[in-house]
Amino acid sequence: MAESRSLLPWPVLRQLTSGDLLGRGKAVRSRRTDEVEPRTTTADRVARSVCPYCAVGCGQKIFVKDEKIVQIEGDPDSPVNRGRLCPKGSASKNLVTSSLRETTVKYRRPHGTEWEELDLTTAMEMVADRVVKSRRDAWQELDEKDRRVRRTMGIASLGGATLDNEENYLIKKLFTAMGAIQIENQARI
Amino acid sequence: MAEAHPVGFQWVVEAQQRGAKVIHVDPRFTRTSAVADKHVPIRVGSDIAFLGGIISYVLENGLDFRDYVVNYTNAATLVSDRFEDTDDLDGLFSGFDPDKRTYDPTSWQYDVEDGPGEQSTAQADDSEETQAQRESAAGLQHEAHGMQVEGKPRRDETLQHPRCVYQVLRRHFARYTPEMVEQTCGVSQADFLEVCRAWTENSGRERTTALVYSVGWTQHSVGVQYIRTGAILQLLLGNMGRPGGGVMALRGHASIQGSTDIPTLFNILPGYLPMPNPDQHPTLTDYVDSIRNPGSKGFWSKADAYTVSLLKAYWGDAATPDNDFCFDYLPRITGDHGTYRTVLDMIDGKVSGYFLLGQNPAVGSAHGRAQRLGMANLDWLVVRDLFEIESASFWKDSPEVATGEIVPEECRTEVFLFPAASYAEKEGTFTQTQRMLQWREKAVDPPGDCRSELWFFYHLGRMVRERLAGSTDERDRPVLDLAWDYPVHDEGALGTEGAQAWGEPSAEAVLKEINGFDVATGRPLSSFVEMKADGSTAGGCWIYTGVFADGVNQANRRKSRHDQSFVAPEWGWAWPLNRRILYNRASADPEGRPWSERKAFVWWDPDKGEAGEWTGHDVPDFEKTKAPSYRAPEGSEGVEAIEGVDPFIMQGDGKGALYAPQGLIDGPMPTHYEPVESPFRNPLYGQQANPTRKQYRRDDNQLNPAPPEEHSDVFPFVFTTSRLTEHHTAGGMSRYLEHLAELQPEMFVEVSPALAREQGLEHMGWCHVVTARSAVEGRVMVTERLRPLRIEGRTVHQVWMPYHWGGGGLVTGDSANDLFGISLDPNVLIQESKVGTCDVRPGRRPTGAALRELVTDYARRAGIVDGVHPRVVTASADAQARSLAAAETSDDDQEGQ
Amino acid sequence: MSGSTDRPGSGAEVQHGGSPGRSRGSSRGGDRVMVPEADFTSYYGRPIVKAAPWERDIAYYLFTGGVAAGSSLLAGGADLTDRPGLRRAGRIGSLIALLLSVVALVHDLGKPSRFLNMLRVVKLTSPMSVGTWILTLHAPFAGLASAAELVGMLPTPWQRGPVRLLLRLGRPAGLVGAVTAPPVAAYTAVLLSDTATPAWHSAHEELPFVFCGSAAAASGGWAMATAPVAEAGPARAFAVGGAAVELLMAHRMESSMGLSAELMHTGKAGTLMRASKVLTAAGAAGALLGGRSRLLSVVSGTALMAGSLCTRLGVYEAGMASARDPKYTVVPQRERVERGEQVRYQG
Amino acid sequence: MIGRNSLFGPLDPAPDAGYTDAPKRKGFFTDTSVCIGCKACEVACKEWNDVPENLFEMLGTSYDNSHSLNANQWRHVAFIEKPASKPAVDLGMPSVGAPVSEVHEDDKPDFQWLMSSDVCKHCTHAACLDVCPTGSLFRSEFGTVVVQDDICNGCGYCVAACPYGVIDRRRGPEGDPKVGIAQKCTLCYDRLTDGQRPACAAACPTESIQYGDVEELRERANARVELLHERGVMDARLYGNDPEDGVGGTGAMFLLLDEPEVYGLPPDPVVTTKDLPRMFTRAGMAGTALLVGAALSFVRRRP
Repeated sequence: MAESRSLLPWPVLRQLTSGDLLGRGKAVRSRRTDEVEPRTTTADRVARSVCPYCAVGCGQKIFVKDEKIVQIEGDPDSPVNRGRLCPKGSASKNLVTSSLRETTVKYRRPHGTEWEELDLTTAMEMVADRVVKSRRDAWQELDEKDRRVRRTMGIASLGGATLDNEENYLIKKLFTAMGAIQIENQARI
Repeated sequence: MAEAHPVGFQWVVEAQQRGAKVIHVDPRFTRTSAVADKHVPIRVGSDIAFLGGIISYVLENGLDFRDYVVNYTNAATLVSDRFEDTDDLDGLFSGFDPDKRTYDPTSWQYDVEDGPGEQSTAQADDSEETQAQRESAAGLQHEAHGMQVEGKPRRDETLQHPRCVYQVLRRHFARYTPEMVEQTCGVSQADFLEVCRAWTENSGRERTTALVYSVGWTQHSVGVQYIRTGAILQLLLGNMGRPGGGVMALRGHASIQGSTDIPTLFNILPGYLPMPNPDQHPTLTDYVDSIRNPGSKGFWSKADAYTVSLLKAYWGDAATPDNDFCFDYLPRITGDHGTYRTVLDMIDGKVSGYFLLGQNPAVGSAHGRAQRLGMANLDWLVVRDLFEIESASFWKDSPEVATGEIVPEECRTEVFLFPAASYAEKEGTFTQTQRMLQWREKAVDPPGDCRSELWFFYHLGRMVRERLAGSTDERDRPVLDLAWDYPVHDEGALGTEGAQAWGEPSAEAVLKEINGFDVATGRPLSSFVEMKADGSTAGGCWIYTGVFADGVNQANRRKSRHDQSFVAPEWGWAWPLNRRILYNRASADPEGRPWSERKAFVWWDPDKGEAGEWTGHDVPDFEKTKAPSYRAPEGSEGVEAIEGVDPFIMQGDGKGALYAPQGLIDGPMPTHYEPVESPFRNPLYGQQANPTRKQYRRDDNQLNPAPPEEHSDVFPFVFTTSRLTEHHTAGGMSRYLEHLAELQPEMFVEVSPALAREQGLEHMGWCHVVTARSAVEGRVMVTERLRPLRIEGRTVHQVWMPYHWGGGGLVTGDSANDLFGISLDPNVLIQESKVGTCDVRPGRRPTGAALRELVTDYARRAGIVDGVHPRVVTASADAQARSLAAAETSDDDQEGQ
Repeated sequence: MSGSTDRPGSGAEVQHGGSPGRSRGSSRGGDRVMVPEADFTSYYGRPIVKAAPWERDIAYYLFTGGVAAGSSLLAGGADLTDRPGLRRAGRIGSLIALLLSVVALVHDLGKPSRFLNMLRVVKLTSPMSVGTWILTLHAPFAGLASAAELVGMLPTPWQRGPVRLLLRLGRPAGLVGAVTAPPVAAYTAVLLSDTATPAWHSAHEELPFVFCGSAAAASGGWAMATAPVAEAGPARAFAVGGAAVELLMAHRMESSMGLSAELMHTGKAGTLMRASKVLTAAGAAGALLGGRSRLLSVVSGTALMAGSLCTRLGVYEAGMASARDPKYTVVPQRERVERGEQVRYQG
Repeated sequence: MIGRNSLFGPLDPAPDAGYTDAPKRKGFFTDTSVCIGCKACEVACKEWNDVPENLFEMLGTSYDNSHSLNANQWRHVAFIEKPASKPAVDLGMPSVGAPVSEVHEDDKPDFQWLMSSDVCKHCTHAACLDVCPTGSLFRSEFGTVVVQDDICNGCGYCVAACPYGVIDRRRGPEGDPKVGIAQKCTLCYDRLTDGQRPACAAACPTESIQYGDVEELRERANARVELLHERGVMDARLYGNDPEDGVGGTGAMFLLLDEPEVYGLPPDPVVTTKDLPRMFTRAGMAGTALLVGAALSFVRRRP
């Protein structure tokens, strides 16, 4: 605040001395008001990112303070959106800091009626076992017309349009190597 | 566009302020219409009639951009005399095999100099092959491979010859008169002609018109032909490859473009290389030749280099010349393995495990009930998402649990819900709708056990390889020989024991592999031209080569827009080779001069470089030093065959395709077919809907009856769904957020005041919408933004619904996608989920088992009987016979659906 | 964790944002809520200005403030004219009214713990700030006088030491209290009028007189009811004078209120205003005629107080109703615009 | 100091509030002719200022489920569906005729969907600020009007004083730290102190919300309304740009396409402080009358 802060504790005195007799501005400011700073200034760092919602690809700046995301807004340098965002892009902080986000693995046993907790290691082991088993059980060296196909019809996958190219690359590479061909994503719905 | 891509819409508003006229053609008055200069309400599913009418207006009045059309499109090329059009064959093109419901495109081919009819096999596939192509959504590949044209097709530059494409097109659309458009689309002739005038007066040397569509346009049984019609019109008016022109697709997900370039799709490999199938691709050579079709022009000629580089990237040192670079390791597809086929297989119990990676089919895909019943019959399901989406909790709170069709205690599916890292908690690239890759920096670590897909699949692959380590079984070689050792960082950063401690694989390392590198030195390639077929280079996706040029992550460039041109080439990186407008050679005339100063974009500078170079505001989408005057030597092929006046360098003839002799399964030219579910008989000819569409004729996928079948009046209204600005696709990333959910808190159904009065619907009361699949309820929003239309002398009411709701999140409601059945576009197997017929009734829908009774009662009244499915081919028998006569193939092929 | 959490406020009329829930206007079935009545346009019938968030406590404070002010005046006068009974009634009335006033004011605050922030500034443009300082001036003295009165009633042996000092201060404090009482009665009218609430704002010419009259009537009524009949003459006169002023000025106020005047005759406000007229008139008549009888004094005194309370509540309800219905904001302003007489700075 | 126009009339509010070297007055110009009703402003505002949920209920009033500006809604996008046959100006008065556009009947769009993002007006003469008894509402050095929520004791006076019905006392939801306190748009005062643009203006996709110096915005508004008139949009008019209007002109001005009340805005708002001197005078007279009356009551006759 360019103006210097008066030392008088009682605003009424400041009204008399600071040319703000009606107590409209300079005289009535609280200390907190004088020392206010935006989160975008007090942030530790800024990550340059891209909005996860539609395919326009609006540039975003993610402000981080004490390892927590404190603000996400448009990137003014981006030629795509010139710092602007739509309601969904503007709600990105609400998305990543939502209290409804899942943070632990949940497991539903066959015929179960409730979720159960599962630690990450066990879950990964269980999925790896099932992948190997399902792959083998539904393996087709030859199809019904005796054509060599070397594939498994036991594993299917859906998803990719919200994922990164690098992720899609590994997914396609791994599934193809395993012979899983029923691989699809939102591009076809 | 203002609804689902508001920030992209800033450029439309800016253009409007500079005097541009914005026309919005949409069944419903949306937020785009609110700001547009003109809103043209149109009947859902009649877009080809509308655009065909404009094409006819252009051709009848000779308003096409003649220099552009003659030089840059195949307008002058002559078509074989054996081609017969839909007007003569009651809605079919020539060469239709009614049993296999596909075309033999031989009769569509160009009239090539070495005598008509003797097209080489490479050029034409027989109807069995096209049936295989429908099954494997080959259109997606052909579209990118371009047509294969061998030999010199005859041309008539004066465009007078009756068999030149220009005249074939004119005759084809001759019946699309303003009256026909008014009768079919419900658009008044005045409005229609105003659009025609605006479009044509704003195209040519000095001005360009842009055609923008949202991806809903592709969700029709004739979706690909919708886009073809738009492309033909833009080619005729010379708007392709030029600034302010073109056809812009607005995609709904951040990286849908990326997920087809580096496809998690069943029918293609990265870079649009087709997944091999046993019949056409027994060996690597057959595979490569099927793509590049020797003799044709275009950049596909280097398909061998692209394929070998991919195989080297997949299997590294194991891929050697003598084992065809592990070509045999690739699994083969043998038909339709699309998501809808897989879901129906799940219902039949044929699928064991299912991964859902940031997708929510329980409410996001068509025929929600089938999706959920399919998931209920799996061995195991892995869902990776930010929230507990409906696809994860179907077993306890899906509509089918309410109707009793899924009983939790009896549902055997084992479900794993893995928490996923959000976009801000992992680094990597999206590919935006304008083919631009943008790298995202990681802001913070993911919370708790949330991890990225990169982490999950890298470690899953590692664990699977460990489990198969000792195997001597031949089938496990591809997994064990896989090049799968990526550098991992941040070990132990997110946890100390077990999987929590596993590190994150380096996304940059993966992007480098995608970019491609020299195997010996590891030097990143800077263009796909550098790719070799001898195994000396590796590259995960040839069209992305250059994203890591000079070892720099070009996708992470963020030079401020203030410091560069309006094309902003130094922000992110666009494939191919950072060209921002494809085919931008077409922005210059045949001599390489800009069509006009105002619209200059890329042009030939004779004194640049040794003998002149292409230059301009964008990276030229053309060989830099190939002069406009260059003509291909006799018998040349591939890149060398592309002449100085061939801007469309991916096409087999280097020209824009007004007429596509092959590559499209449902015809060389778009023609009006009614949607699969329509209250109207096709006004043009006997063939009611797309004869080559993909159908799944099953009792759990019955369709509403459409003329000529009876009882189509049981579902008298036309309905469509689309997006609200406040929500995102099926709601998985918006219904769980207070700040978005409170903006649109309840599922609603928009009806016109006239329909409200007719059906007794009360504003803000409840109504339910019924189809042969299900019934969904919503609050009634009576609004004048929807208006009844006069079609063929009858009034038709159109109903609109958002499809963002489901059982989970802060705001819940029924999912509109439950209403649609599954019938697919033949070229790319995308479902028709933007148009259907329905009934609308006041009050809330019945709950529990009563819901199924309501739907069954409707099916009964609509004459829907198990085991019986309406005819697909409704053209006259005589027409079918004459069309079949033009087909080359013998008739002993087996029955195919 | 079940998918959907129960949303607070879902279906509830009240918005967390504060203003009263969606006013649907008269939405007819099938027809949208666009233009509720034919005679003016609004945004789905929603309010344009916001009704004050004050609960009824503020209306009660208007009444108790009036009684406190009037009682101080009567007590002061009685002290000067040696009417101990009337003085005691006045001072006690002033004390009770002041205590009730403070309770009502603090209770209505959104953040009662920050009550003292009222003394942070002197805002001449804020009637509430001016009023706070008036009360800060008046209350201690009136309180002191009342304390003196109470102490005076104690058995004599207790009246030693500081208590005697208090007794001596009783008179001067009471006089200062009396002199500072009128602003207490008058400022509350300015407090209501200095808002965008159509009824209150348009009545700013006459409201101070209505409130002062009402204060006189109420405090007179209190004194008539509690003071010995013999000494209550001035109270009766005060009450009758006040009642007369109140009734007269209330009538004239309606003519300057424009469209909002209709609210004084309809709905809750209308009932209250009618009741206040009846009660005040009856009370005044009782004061005029039955000066002798104890019972009549009590009855008419109570009637006068009840009438004053109804006036305050009636004015409160009229104001709230005039804010909630956009008609009272739009129609007068639109008419000004149509006549080309928008309020513009004349230099 | 109490200047000549301190209570009414054109005024530069920051110097009037005691700032010696105040920067240029900042404000909004909202051009509703390019508003696409996307509500990015509503969301960006809530994200930056942690404004909690408001209603969570479908209101059936076109796409507006936010109801109105209030303590939990500092930006509010209005949606008005104007049917084809808009009834003639319906004030029941022999209207002089609102500016009926001369554009030929069928050129006028047959159906209009008006959208406008409403916000606190940051008036030159701010009734809320004037009536605030604790000095919580203050004039910032940028000429904007801001609530100091560490001072406000929730007296609610500002709520009744605002001629536009913007500010309100927050009632919920449970556990929100600012329940009971007056809340409204602060024009992102904290961002302004560091030279940044308010969150809503930064987000607005079509720059319907423009932030800048009020003088410069007034010129831009005039130019824009003239351009629209040239293009036949005769219904375009400015709102709040006139420093001589009832509130001395507003810091947030608008270009509307219909009468203000169609958007829920008052047609001729006046700051209540304009009549305050008159009110105090009348109160003084009434008080004096009371005093005299009391005196007379004692004088007139001995009981």
